[in-house]
Amino acid sequence: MSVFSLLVAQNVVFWVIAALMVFAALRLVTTRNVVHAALYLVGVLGGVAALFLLMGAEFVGITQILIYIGAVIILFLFGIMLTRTRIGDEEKTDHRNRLGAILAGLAVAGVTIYTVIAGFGDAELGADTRTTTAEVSDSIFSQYIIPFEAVSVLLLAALIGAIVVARRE
Amino acid sequence: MQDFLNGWGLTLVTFVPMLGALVLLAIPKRNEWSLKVVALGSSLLAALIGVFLLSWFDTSRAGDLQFVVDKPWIETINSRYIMGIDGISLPLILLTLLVVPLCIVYSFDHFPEPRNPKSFLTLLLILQTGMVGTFVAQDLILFFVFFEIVLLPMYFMIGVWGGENRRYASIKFFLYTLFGSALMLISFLAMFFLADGTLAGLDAVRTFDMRALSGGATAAIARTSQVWIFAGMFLGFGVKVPMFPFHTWLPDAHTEAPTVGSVILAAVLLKLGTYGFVRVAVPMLPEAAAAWAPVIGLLAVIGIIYGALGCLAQRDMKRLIAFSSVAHMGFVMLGIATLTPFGVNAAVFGMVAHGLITGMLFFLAGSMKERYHTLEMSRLGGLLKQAPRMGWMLGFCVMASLGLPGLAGFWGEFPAILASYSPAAILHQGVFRAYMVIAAVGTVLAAGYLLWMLQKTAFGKARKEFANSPDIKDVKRHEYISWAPLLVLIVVLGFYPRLLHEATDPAVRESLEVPSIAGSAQDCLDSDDGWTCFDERRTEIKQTQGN
Amino acid sequence: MGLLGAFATTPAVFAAEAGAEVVKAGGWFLANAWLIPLIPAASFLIILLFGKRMPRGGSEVGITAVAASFVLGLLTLVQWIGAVNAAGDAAVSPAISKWTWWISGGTSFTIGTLVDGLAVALIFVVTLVSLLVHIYSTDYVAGDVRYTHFFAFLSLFTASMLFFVLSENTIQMILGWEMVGVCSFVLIGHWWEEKANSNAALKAFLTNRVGDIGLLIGMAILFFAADSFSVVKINSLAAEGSIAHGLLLAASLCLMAAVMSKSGQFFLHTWLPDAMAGPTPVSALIHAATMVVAGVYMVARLFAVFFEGLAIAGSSVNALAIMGGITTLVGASLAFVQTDIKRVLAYSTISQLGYMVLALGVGAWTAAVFHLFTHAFFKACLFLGSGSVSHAVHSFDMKKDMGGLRKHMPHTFRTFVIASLALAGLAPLAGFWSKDEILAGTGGWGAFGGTGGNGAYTFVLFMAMLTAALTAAYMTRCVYLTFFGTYRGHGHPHESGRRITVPLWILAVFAVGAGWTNLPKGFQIVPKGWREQFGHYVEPRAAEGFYFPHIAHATPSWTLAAFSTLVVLFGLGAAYYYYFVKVRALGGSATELPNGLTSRFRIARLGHRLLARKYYLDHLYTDILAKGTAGPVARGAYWLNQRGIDEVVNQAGRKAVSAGHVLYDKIDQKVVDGVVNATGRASHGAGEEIRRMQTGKVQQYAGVMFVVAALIAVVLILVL
Amino acid sequence: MWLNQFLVLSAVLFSIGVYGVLARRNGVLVLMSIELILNAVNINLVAFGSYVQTVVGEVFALFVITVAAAEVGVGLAILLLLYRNRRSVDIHDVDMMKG
Repeated sequence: MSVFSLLVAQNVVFWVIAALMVFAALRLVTTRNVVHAALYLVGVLGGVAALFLLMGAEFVGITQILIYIGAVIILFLFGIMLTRTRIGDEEKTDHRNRLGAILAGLAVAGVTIYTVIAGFGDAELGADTRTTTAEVSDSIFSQYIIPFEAVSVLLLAALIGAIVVARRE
Repeated sequence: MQDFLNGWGLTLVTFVPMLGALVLLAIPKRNEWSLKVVALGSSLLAALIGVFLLSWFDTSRAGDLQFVVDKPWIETINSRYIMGIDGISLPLILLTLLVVPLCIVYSFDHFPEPRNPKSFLTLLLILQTGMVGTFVAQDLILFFVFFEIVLLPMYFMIGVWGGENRRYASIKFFLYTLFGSALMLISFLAMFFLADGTLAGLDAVRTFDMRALSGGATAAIARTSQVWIFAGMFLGFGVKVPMFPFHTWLPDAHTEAPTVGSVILAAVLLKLGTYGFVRVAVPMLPEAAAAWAPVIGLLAVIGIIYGALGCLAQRDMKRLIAFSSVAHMGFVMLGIATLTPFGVNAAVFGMVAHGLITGMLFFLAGSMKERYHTLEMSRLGGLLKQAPRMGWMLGFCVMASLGLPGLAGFWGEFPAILASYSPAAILHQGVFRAYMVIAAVGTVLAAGYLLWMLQKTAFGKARKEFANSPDIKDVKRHEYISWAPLLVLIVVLGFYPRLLHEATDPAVRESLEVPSIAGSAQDCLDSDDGWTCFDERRTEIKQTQGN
Repeated sequence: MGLLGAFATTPAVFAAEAGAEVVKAGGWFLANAWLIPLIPAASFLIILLFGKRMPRGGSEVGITAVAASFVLGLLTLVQWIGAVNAAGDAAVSPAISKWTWWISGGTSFTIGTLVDGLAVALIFVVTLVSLLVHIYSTDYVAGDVRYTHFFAFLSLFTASMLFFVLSENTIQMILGWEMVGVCSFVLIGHWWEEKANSNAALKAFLTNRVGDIGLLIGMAILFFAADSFSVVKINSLAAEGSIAHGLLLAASLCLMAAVMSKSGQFFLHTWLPDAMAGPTPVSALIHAATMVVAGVYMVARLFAVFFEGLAIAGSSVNALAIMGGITTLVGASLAFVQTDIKRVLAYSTISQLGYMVLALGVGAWTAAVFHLFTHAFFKACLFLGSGSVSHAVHSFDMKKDMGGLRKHMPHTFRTFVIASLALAGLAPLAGFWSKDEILAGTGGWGAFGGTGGNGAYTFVLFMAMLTAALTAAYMTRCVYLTFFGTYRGHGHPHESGRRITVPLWILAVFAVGAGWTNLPKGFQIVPKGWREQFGHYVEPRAAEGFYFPHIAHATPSWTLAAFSTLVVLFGLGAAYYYYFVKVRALGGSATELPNGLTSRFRIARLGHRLLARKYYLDHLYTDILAKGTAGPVARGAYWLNQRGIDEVVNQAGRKAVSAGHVLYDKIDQKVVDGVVNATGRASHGAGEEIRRMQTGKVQQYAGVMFVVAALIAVVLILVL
Repeated sequence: MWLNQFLVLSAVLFSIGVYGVLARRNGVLVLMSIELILNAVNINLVAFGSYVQTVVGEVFALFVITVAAAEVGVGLAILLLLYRNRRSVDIHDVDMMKG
């Protein structure tokens, strides 16, 4: 199997995943069913995880699956249930006038897409972009130890904050 | 000692007030006396350290940065902790170090409602750190941080201790200046990406180092880009100055702010904008400055006339003084717009003079409000009868403000007019001469509104409603203490302008020099065919870059 | 080198271009003339700080200081005369001491003194009149609430005026110019409790500020043209033609605006009569003898600029001469209709200032300075005399409260009459000599057999002659109304004390004798050494590369002198006939003829019947000349003055205020501010506007944020 | 593989997220859209990290994931509180910040 064909295979995988992600994302922001939306979100997040793996970032990909699909989505589902949002189609999920939102979205899309195309028109990823978990952990626990600690404190604060906010009197 | 001078001296001056503020936070609210003493002490300490440090300032090389400290700070964006002062920052730092203690003395026993001395003094001290920091910072990010630190204390000062319309005024002040500084930050970033630090002798290409950026690192940027970048800074600094038509926050902020807030706003805060022009915008982008100069000049003279006419329409004394700031800062901007050392010198002088004089006028207005409980000019009158010393001081400040020779105001105003007769050669002479005439007309209007104000408030007999008011007393002790230095300085600078020019002149010339491997910007500004000169300079630099 | 090292440089006595014919004037007093203004300045501070605690309220300090300055000035004068004598026929360069004051952008500003004949003459006038006014004031303002303050500012004024006179460079001139303006403001408004007084003070200051525009711009032009602020440098460059004529013209026109306001020239003169709201000694010192001549002095100082800029030589008309000519006529005719004695004198001052400017305009430099010199004495005497009168009758109104005072106030009366005759220009009093030299200087008198002059300014000569007649007439009227007839006021007037009469007499002596310092060349009765002494010591000899232009001198002629005397006598006689004969015949308390001008004028309009009248001359003199001038013409002119020019001034002020209102209310508050608060007009006050902007809808904020971020990105893309 | 593939995809997802944040009224859906935006950013981080051959991009992505988790936790807690007080999670009704 030549490197070239590997690249082609990778590309095919990429485009399939990308198409699925865009579809899921679009449905996510248009569907009226909140639970469906959560499921579409699972699709997008899974796609992102796949992309990470495709780019050789295995640890991040796994973490993505664990944290997002394992925890965040569950959190969302709990949220949906606790707030007793109607499971099933709902009338008032969107604003009546979405033109502004569409324009804003298009504006952002236009600018960012133009920028990346103009900026990295023919940049290619290297053949071997894999990074091992060991490299990541080395980096986190040496160079980025302080941000790491900060994030830990942040998580703790968020935990306490969420409890305090949501606690019944 | 060397360590103090060239190491942590400036840092100490900048952050001592901040430390004072932290100490204040630890003192309980009810210990008012210790709160005041600590606040006054820390601002005085900063002033003392500052004066001690600056007494080592070498005026014979006032054009160079002195007391430089240069330490790594945010390495990822190559932003460094650089501080240092030259002859332009020197007078402004001294002004700040002087005004803040005076303000604390002034409010020592009368904090504006709703009192709360703890928060008031804390904010004042944070404000001082921000102001001094802005004047000493030599790295754009550091500069920006200090520039923004100033905003919040002032916002609260107006919003909490202000007059009736304080919420409106404070929000307007905040949004206006924030808007300006957002654009300014973008300009800084753009310059970061476009400039080439190696041209100014740095190792890194991208840099926020102000010394490098005003030392030729920007010379290779295309003219269009320069003009756009300048536009961002123009808005950022122009709002702060404030230049017509970005001035509308000023009268509101001044009218509503407590006396001390107004004084600091007039004496120092407005100077941040003009200082930005002199320190950042013009030396870093001399070419764009030349392109913008006619616009700046135009807005400046419009501001002069417009501010003066605005003054004539006021009924409130404080608002009138506020509007007069628009006119006075117009002279400062006109000086800068000429792009000649002479004009910029005038501008720097104008900044200091305006700080002293208008600050003093706001003090007086505040004290009058305390006595009369109104500043409605149609209700005032006879101040000279009821409080003769105060009336005299008002008359004196009015004379100083209208640019009387022999007092500080004149040396900001007249040289600016003189300079616009012959601006840098690259600029259109006729246009600037027209500006000169308009500015000269502005001096008449200035005399008009100021004397009118004086007549309304000080001359004549005391009004019936205030004739027997027990509140109306002559100047009190704390007022003497806080005013005397300003009054003395107005006279001293008026008679002895050299005191300031000794320091500013070399620095101003240095700042306009902007050297590069292909000749200095000053040469291009001074040449009749300046644009071609700039183009050739750029081409030459690009060639060396290519190699 | 520290911040405080400015005066470390030693004063250098400056030498002008060392040509063969130029010698340097030296001497301690000439080099240290800076002491002369410094002493009164110190006195100002002392009086201000300690005056109230002194036994005489600070006046003693003021008098001592001015006396010291006077003595120093005299010594300087003596030394200058010595220097000129020593030089023989060579030109004497002025003694200049200067120090670098400050440096900005490579331009150094100096401060120093320039002493030459002109400066010395002015110092003499200023210190002498100031000293007499100081002495006079100790009586005049005795018991005033702000006695100390009054003397403090008299001192400051004296200092500023001397500083101005000794200016070495144009910056110093501007400084002095403004300082005297402020002192004038403060002293006019001395009794600021009355609105009218503070209004007058404001008007004076603002009108002067208008002229200052011209001063600032003119000086700026000169600075860049000569690349120097130095008076000598500017003058020499202008005189040798190194500065483009266009620039000189522009500069001199701009400076003329300044002269117009400071020296009360038509049409910025209206502040001067109002300035009479100030105490009388102030009027005498500031608004007659010294400050108002600052404009004249400036023209004389920078004469090369004007001489070349306006092309005075070889022309027959120029802006300066016309301005002076119109002013002198307007002032003289307006003096007729005043009932306030000080206003008569104020208009007279305007008229005489016009005379001086006219003289400068025709290039009669020495004559102008000489007239400035003599005028200071007799006009100060007149003002102080009027003050003495008002001190006695507590009023300035000639028609209501005066009359018949010659018996009650003999000293005042005599000095007043002497000064009036001097002003009218009767030989051999001071005014005659100076006025006559001006007339001669116009060079427009070919018919009288004179020679010389810079051009043929015939029209100007005509105006000057007319003014001479008018001057004689209105002063006669003034003297009659004040001192003759019967007393119409209240109480019993009595002569003022000696502190008032002694200065009056001293001034009267000068009003007689000051003219003898410059007897004309053709005046053969006196020995040669007595002739043209003033001109000899004051006027710089023109030399190559020198700071003075080559002006042509006129030779006075007996015919012209005789004719001008006739003109004066004619004016005097007409007025005398009208007042002393016709009006007096109606009784001591009459002030004007009762049968009004309207009936007479109808007759005059009918024309032919006029010839048949018995009193043909009477009609001519009284109705058409005296009354006609005092009546419709002067009234019309006065109306024009008050309603026209003055109204323009007032209206300009009012319009500026209303423009300010429109701008502020309509544009600033609505448009400019509105753009900021664009989200909606305020319905519940301004606070509501911002409130509306804050909808509180998080998503709207977010939307705005995204859009703005995108826009900023677009800008960045475009820039980078 | 082109770097741009990832970047453009990320930009598209980001914009869709922006649309969602602005157009949705249901608070839970808004939070989901925010997740979308954060993930788009993560793609960028990792893609650039691979492009310049460094591990930093991944490290930052990890941080972002962590912060996102915290954000969802707090955000849902706020929504819960809101629901308890107002019986609705409609963001349109939330204008307590109105001055």
